[in-house]
Amino acid sequence: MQVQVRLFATYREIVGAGQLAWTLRDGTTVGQLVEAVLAKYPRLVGHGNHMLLAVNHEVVRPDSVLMEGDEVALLPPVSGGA
Amino acid sequence: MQVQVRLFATYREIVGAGQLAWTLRDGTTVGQLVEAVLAKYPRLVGHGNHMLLAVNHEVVRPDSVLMEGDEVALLPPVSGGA
Amino acid sequence: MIEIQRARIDIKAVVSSVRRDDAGAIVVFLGSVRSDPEVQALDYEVYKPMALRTLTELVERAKEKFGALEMSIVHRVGRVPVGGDSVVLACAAAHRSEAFAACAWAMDEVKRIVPIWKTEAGPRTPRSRRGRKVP
Amino acid sequence: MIEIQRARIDIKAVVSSVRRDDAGAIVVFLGSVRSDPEVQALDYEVYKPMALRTLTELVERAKEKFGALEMSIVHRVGRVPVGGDSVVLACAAAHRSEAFAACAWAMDEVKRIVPIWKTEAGPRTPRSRRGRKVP
Repeated sequence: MQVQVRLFATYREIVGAGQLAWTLRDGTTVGQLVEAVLAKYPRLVGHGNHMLLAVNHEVVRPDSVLMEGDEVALLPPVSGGA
Repeated sequence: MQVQVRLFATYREIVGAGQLAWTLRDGTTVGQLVEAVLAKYPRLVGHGNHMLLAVNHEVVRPDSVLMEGDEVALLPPVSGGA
Repeated sequence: MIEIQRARIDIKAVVSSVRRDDAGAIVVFLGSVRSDPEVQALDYEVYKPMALRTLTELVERAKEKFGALEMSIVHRVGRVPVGGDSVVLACAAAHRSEAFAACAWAMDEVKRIVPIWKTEAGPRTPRSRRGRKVP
Repeated sequence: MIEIQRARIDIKAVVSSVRRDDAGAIVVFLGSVRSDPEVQALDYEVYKPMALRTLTELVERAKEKFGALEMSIVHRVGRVPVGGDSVVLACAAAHRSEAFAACAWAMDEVKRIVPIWKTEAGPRTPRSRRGRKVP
């Protein structure tokens, strides 16, 4: 199955792209996907502890199982406001 | 000596005037003036406990001694805002 | 900006009056006349010179106490209809916690010490209609 | 009113959007870009569908938690210059304590959970001038 991985702010800059199409086996969890992304982009590794994960615009835990077509977002700590 | 007595809101309505010229002996305190005003307008008496006193736009204690030309204000509890 | 006025309050002008380049946060309070079956408007009476003095001192205390950078207070007098703003208070500070604290404190002080009094102006509807109000 | 927009924020429109006849108090928060020798503007990036969803949920929670009657939040994206408002949040409630509490809480939540990120846009002055900054 395929999912879309969205990257923002620092993560987008490190990876050099805001969106990646990622092919996964059925049953893959968000946590497993993140491990695969970190393996491919090792400069993200230092940020892993502060990463928030969202699927289809909702925060999820790493053990959530992904589905075909999901939009997975890797979110750095937010800093809205002024 | 003469002072001006200013009355507001409920007090003004009770007395029927917002300003009274009042003649006093030298050395009269604000508290003594208030007693004289209450004696003349007994319907004010029930309000005496909540009355705030100001002389020349500044809150004072009842033992403040008045001077010629002072503006003494008898203030009901305030209720600004909405 | 400290004003006691009969005219409607220009919110944008009050906000602009507290803007500073070193202020990251502005908190504004608007106090409006709430609708009530018995009330069509509020009439505000003021002891103006004392109110202006009290408001000026209050702003200085807010700056000392909370580190507020600027504060403006505008209060209406005379008749204010339901939905109208009786008071607008704006406070600028470096950070939002100071701006919120100073604005809330100052509004409490306005209601506690500033010589302004309100009285309710009743409805214009005939007395016979007022019996419909549920107690 | 919940908006994520590039355009300047119209404060009066945000305030008007929360007005209700039964609201006696409106508290407005404006977050502005502070001047800093190293910063000329802030660039805001947003994950828009998630931000809109988070803001909508946040407004509902503010209503439940504090009894707020109405709440509007407008956040800018893209470049916001020094002195510009990045965010305007307005909250209407029956009484001022609820309006202050809901507005302050909601602004904390915006900074905690809404997927918006800022980066500093440095000065256009030549690098050689930047050494003047006192450490």
